[in-house]
Amino acid sequence: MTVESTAARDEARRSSGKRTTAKTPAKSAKPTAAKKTAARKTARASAKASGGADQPQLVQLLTPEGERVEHPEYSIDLTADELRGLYRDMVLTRRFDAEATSLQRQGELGLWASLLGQEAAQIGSGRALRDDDYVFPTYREHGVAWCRGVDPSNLLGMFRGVNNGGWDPNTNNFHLYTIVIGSQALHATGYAMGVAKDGADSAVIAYFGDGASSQGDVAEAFTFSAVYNAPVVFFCQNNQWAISEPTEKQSRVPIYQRAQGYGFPGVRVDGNDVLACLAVTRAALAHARSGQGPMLVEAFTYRMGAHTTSDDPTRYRTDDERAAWEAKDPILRLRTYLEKQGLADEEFFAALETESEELGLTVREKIRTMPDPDTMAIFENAYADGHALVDEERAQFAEYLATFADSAHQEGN
Amino acid sequence: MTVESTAARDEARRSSGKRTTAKTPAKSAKPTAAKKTAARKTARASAKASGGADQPQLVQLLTPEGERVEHPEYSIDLTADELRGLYRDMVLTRRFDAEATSLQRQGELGLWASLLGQEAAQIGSGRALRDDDYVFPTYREHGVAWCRGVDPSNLLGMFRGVNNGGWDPNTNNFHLYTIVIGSQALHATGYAMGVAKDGADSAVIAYFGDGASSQGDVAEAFTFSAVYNAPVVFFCQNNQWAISEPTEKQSRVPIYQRAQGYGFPGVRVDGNDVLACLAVTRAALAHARSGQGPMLVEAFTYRMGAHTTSDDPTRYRTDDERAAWEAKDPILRLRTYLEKQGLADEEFFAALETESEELGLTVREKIRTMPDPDTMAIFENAYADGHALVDEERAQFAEYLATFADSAHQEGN
Amino acid sequence: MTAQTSAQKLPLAKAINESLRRALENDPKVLIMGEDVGKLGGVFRVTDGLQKDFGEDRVIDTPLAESGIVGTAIGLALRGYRPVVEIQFDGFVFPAYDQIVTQLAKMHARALGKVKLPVVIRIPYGGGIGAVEHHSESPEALFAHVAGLKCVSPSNASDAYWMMQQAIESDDPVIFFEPKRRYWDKGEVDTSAIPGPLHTARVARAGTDLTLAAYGPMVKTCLEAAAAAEEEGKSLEVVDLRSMSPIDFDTVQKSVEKTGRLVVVHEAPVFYGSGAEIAARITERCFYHLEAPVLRVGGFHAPYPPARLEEEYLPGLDRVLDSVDRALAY
Amino acid sequence: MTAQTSAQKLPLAKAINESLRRALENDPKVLIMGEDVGKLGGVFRVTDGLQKDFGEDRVIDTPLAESGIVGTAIGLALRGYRPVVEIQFDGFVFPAYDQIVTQLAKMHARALGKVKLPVVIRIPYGGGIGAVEHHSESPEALFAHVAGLKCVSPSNASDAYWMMQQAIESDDPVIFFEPKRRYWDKGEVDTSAIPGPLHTARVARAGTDLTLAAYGPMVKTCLEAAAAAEEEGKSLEVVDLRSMSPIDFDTVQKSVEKTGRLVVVHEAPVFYGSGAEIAARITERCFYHLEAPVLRVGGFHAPYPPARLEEEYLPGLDRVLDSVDRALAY
Ligand SMILES: Cc1ncc(C[n+]2csc(CCOP(=O)(O)OP(=O)(O)O)c2C)c(N)n1
Ligand SMILES: Cc1ncc(C[n+]2csc(CCOP(=O)(O)OP(=O)(O)O)c2C)c(N)n1
Ligand SMILES: [Mg+2]
Ligand SMILES: [Mg+2]
Repeated sequence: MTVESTAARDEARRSSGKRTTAKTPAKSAKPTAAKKTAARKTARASAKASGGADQPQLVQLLTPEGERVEHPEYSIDLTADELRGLYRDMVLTRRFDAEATSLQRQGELGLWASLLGQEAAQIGSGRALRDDDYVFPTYREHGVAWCRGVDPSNLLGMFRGVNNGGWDPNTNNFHLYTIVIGSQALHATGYAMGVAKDGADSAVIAYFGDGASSQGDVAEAFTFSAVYNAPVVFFCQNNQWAISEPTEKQSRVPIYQRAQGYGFPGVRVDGNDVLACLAVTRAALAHARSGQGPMLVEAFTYRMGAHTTSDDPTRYRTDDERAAWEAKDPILRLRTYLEKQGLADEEFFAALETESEELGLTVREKIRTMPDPDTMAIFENAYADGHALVDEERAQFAEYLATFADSAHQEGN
Repeated sequence: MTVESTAARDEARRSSGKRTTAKTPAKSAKPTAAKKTAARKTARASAKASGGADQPQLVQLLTPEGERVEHPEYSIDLTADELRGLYRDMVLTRRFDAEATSLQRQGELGLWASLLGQEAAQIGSGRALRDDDYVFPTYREHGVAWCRGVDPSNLLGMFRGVNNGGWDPNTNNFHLYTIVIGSQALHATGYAMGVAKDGADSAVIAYFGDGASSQGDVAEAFTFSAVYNAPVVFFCQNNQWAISEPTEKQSRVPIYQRAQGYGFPGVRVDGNDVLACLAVTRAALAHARSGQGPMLVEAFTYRMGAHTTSDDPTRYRTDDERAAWEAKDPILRLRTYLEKQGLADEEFFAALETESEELGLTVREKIRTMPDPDTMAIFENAYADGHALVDEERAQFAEYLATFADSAHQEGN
Repeated sequence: MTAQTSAQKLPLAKAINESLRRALENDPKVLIMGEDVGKLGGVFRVTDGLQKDFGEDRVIDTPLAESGIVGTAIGLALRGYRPVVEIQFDGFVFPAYDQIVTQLAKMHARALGKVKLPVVIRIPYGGGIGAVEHHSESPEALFAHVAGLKCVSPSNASDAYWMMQQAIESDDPVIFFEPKRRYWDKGEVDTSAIPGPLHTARVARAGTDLTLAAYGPMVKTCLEAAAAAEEEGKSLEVVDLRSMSPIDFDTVQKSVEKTGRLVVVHEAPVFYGSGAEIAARITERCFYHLEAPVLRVGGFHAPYPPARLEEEYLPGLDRVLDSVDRALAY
Repeated sequence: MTAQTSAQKLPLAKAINESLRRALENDPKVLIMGEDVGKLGGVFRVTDGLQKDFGEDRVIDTPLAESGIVGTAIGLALRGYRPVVEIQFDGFVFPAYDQIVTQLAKMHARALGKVKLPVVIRIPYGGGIGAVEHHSESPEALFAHVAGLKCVSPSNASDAYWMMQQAIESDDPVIFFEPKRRYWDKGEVDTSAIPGPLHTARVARAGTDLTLAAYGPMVKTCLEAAAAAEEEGKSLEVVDLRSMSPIDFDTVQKSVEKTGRLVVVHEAPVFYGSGAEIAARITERCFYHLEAPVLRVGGFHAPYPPARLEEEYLPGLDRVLDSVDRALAY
């Protein structure tokens, strides 16, 4: 359950395993339908109030104070090793993320979209996946990428501006980052339709944000996946902000409830509780695998930082809000639990600290030596089978560039 | 409540009346939230079965056998005059529709989209509207147009190919027919946002079909109307077919349930029961008017005819199905009721028969004398403020046409 | 000669149907998707009988949502399938435009070539069938401008058959514009003939005085114009472009170097249409050969008119010949 | 002279901000809509301070759904409002494309003129700011081809101010392309000067040897090229088109009749781009004046490259001058 355990994988992960409906473990394959909430007869004024006081029950297995609690529907039983693994994943992801943020400040990256605060949602869901499952991320799923074994420095290419996605999606079954909000939900659904056609028992997971829930594409993905009963899990990280817009600008009821209207279950999980995220996502994946179709998981979390390094959140939200969420930090609560239960010692934490620093250094080193693309890369991969005009333009441009080389050459003579 | 009572209206109907939340009648303003149905854990096989046996309870006030029944949430109390008015509306609408179908067969129209079977849904909802309310139809809302007082022959223009919509939307607060599926749901929502901004207490109604419910635009309309609490009623005529596709290809649960996930009420009404459609739509409009935001009404009905005159339903559905629905005919059941209750006599029915025939003749006459548009109409109304290129092309084309006139003229000399 | 035995006279729509059938037979990864493509066989019957023979798993009636259709086709392509998507009418492709332009067109490049997107999008397009609004559009320029897409349009049954085979075999997304008003036109289709490359133009009629360039539905119109012109003693060459992206400029250039004059004909509005691209590039390539400016005949800059006006709106014989005369008058 | 007192030096983005403010003040029916346009003032701060001063009812943060934004703007326009819609970046306009093309553009004609659609769609467009994918597109041809729309793009702060006033006053839908990489360029804005008509071009620099035509961000590039060329003894005239639909061909024609040569410059891919339309039409209008074919400089037929390559991809001084030399060599 560590990045090393998966990073080296090179083969395509497409499973040839056949779907075995009967195999599904009885417990985890039985996610509950979303809590039924009567459609609220909201008067105009109250339509704006939401996301606040009357929050529905979250699935939680680890409180902000680091207490293990039980949930009637979702349970989990992890070894100390596994728990430390999750902790390590979160710490290293956060470290990598911080490194990227500072690399942006130093001009090494043009932009960075930090996942700060969302480590539990990403590691919990990411670690629920099987190798043969397939992931469709947004642009912020650095923690999920980590779980899939994608080399973290590869994630930086697009933010540095050297490419639009620097990894082979099929090596780690981790699709490219998608920037056009919501569109990947349909790709995931189509991919899942293909999985079902193949008779495989893999599942597919589509990540998106609270803002994305408003896009027609996401709704259409709900429709298609329900109608075709596609094995896809929709994982919405509700970090409560879409750049400057709070979730009330996207919905007047909790987002997980959306699923019900499309005929599949939705559940809201504490997105800062890595154990709950793991348990709920596992159940949702099992649901998909066992031929029961899609499920929506809303991980209720918080974007601790700016939307991206270009954003200035002081213009639209208060520090109080952030402070309140700091108390619910996903890493802190697992550390408290590990310490209280004696599941990790000083040595573990110290070693992890060293590993973190090393990761930071490696990433920094890699980015600094990341080569700029060759100019002629402009014309590469526009088409798989070639295109006469591209060939013509490539040749003309090469000729044009050569005139400079020539004149430089002549001047040098 | 007759077409004559509204047809003559010429002024724009925009109400200046201010919204008066308190005024709403206590009973009708209290529509119920949709019946809660636990999200179904449908296995692959059962995902395909729907729309059949396990139908949810419909709101019904008049049974197929013509019996008045009560509903705990929706009630109606109409005078004999009003009941006869509804009957007359349905009969005349059906007559007009039949006339249009036969005009198409005779080559007077290029196409016709018949509403046969959907008269109750359209007349019930159409008669629930106030003059200052605004309607956004699809291409099949001939009965609603009738209620709004749009001259029926005007509806034929676009099917004859002489225009793309032959009426002034603001004369009858009835927008043009919209062909691109689902897009009008957003126009209705925007219009309703404007109504709210104006502080008016009008409501807006958007019609669409079961097929349309899959379009992203309809989902986005749900989102926008919920977030802005816009006074709009979404009226989905589920006629169980989108051309050749049954509703199971659009949703695995009844469509009215969609609303709940967006935070507003949805209700399913017997779409062949004009009384229930009237009562439910009135309640939904009152809901909107009183500042409670959108509501979704699913009128469960049946497309008795072909999708359009171009369609051949024998390719995809059986006669049995149609036969079963003939027993639920919306006109028949009201007639039975009127007769049994002695609310209409032979004279009434005979007079209506005559009126029907006259309507048919008038429409036939009007269509036969409907002039073809002037050739230069191609260039009219492309822009409101003009466009230099259009002017240039218009002039060139006129010149070009003149060369034919000239040569004809010269030959004539 | 086996070629003889496999030749048959088919309407253009049926030729596409046969081509789809062959693709479904040859490659289990080929899928057909769209609204009403199953039992109904599509509103133009282009997919007639395919669901019956290949099952609901391969010939898929989709929900009524074009973005969803193309978006899921992309996902299926990523999984290794080769979806052939039907858009019911030209005017209904726009809800899918975002998926086509920002995802389908760019994903191969985004992935540095690591994934392929062999998706064909079939669009019955153009006017002339007396239809209501949104059923007669010619939006090809809106796709040809977009890098990452290829756009083709057959003008006859044989090309329809073979170009569809080649489009499905292509590893790039292909927008396949089907000239709906020619669906019923019959032509000889030899299913064993080896066709030339997909994106090459074809001289459909040889001539010496002026070149007419067209594709899809307008090729027939141009051939008729050439026949009419012949009676007046003018020899027109007709080039069937077949592909709007890429465009086989070499074939056009060769023709124009011979004739010295070019008129481009398409149904789409002239303003920013494909004729502009052809005019600009051929003028550059043949600057010293052109005896007249390249003229364009096409739709006006106004929404497609109601059916009773489409005869006047669409380029017909007379308008083509008028431009021919204007070009010859230089 | 009152004109003097109302003149001020403003960055282009701020000039639009001031123009929007004035429109909100003058007409209670004007609304601002978009993602993050409220408290944040837009990601480029073009709507900065407007929600604070005009309230949430007039400056509206919308759900994250572009089709919804444009679709509801249409409804608001039907109710009598004049929405000014912001699309956050060029690459995100496509989910709204269907509403723009099939509804916004056609509704006035569909209604035989009975309804008006005074909707402005603001799109910060073009590259040069080192952004990630989808943030540097130049999709203007995809809108200019569509009848029913008007498309404009200012190149400087003063035009930005006035063209926005005029776009909002127009009863037609206007796609307002804002040259995002020039947002921070300052220029004199006289808020009391009476401007010329919205869709007229402007000779930005007079010259005699060759005409450069451009709009939006490329006008500055062309002016720089003209300055550089002057040092080499070449006199280039620069026409700032300002409007891509309609195009003021008269002004271009007049210039080309004088210079005999034309190079069109835009960031968008050349293939099927606006340069094609200009080349085709000007060649027709000036056939006997042109001493060289109209040449085009623009983007390549490949997806917009990652930021580290955009300098090479985008037309810059050198590529413009290379084409100038090629045109002059004829
Ligand atoms: C179609 C589209 N519209 C607008 C944007 C610009 N944009 C980028 S991220 C973002 C907010 C997304 O919010 P959310 O979905 O909640 O995800 P988060 O950033 O919070 O993870 C916006 C508006 C975009 N990328 N795509
Ligand atoms: C965007 C779009 N796609 C496809 C079509 C073609 N089309 C016209 S009607 C129709 C079926 C509509 O079904 P439904 O919404 O149930 O309405 P009904 O016709 O049953 O009243 C289709 C697919 C269209 N008009 N618009
Ligand atoms: Mg968010
Ligand atoms: Mg239907």
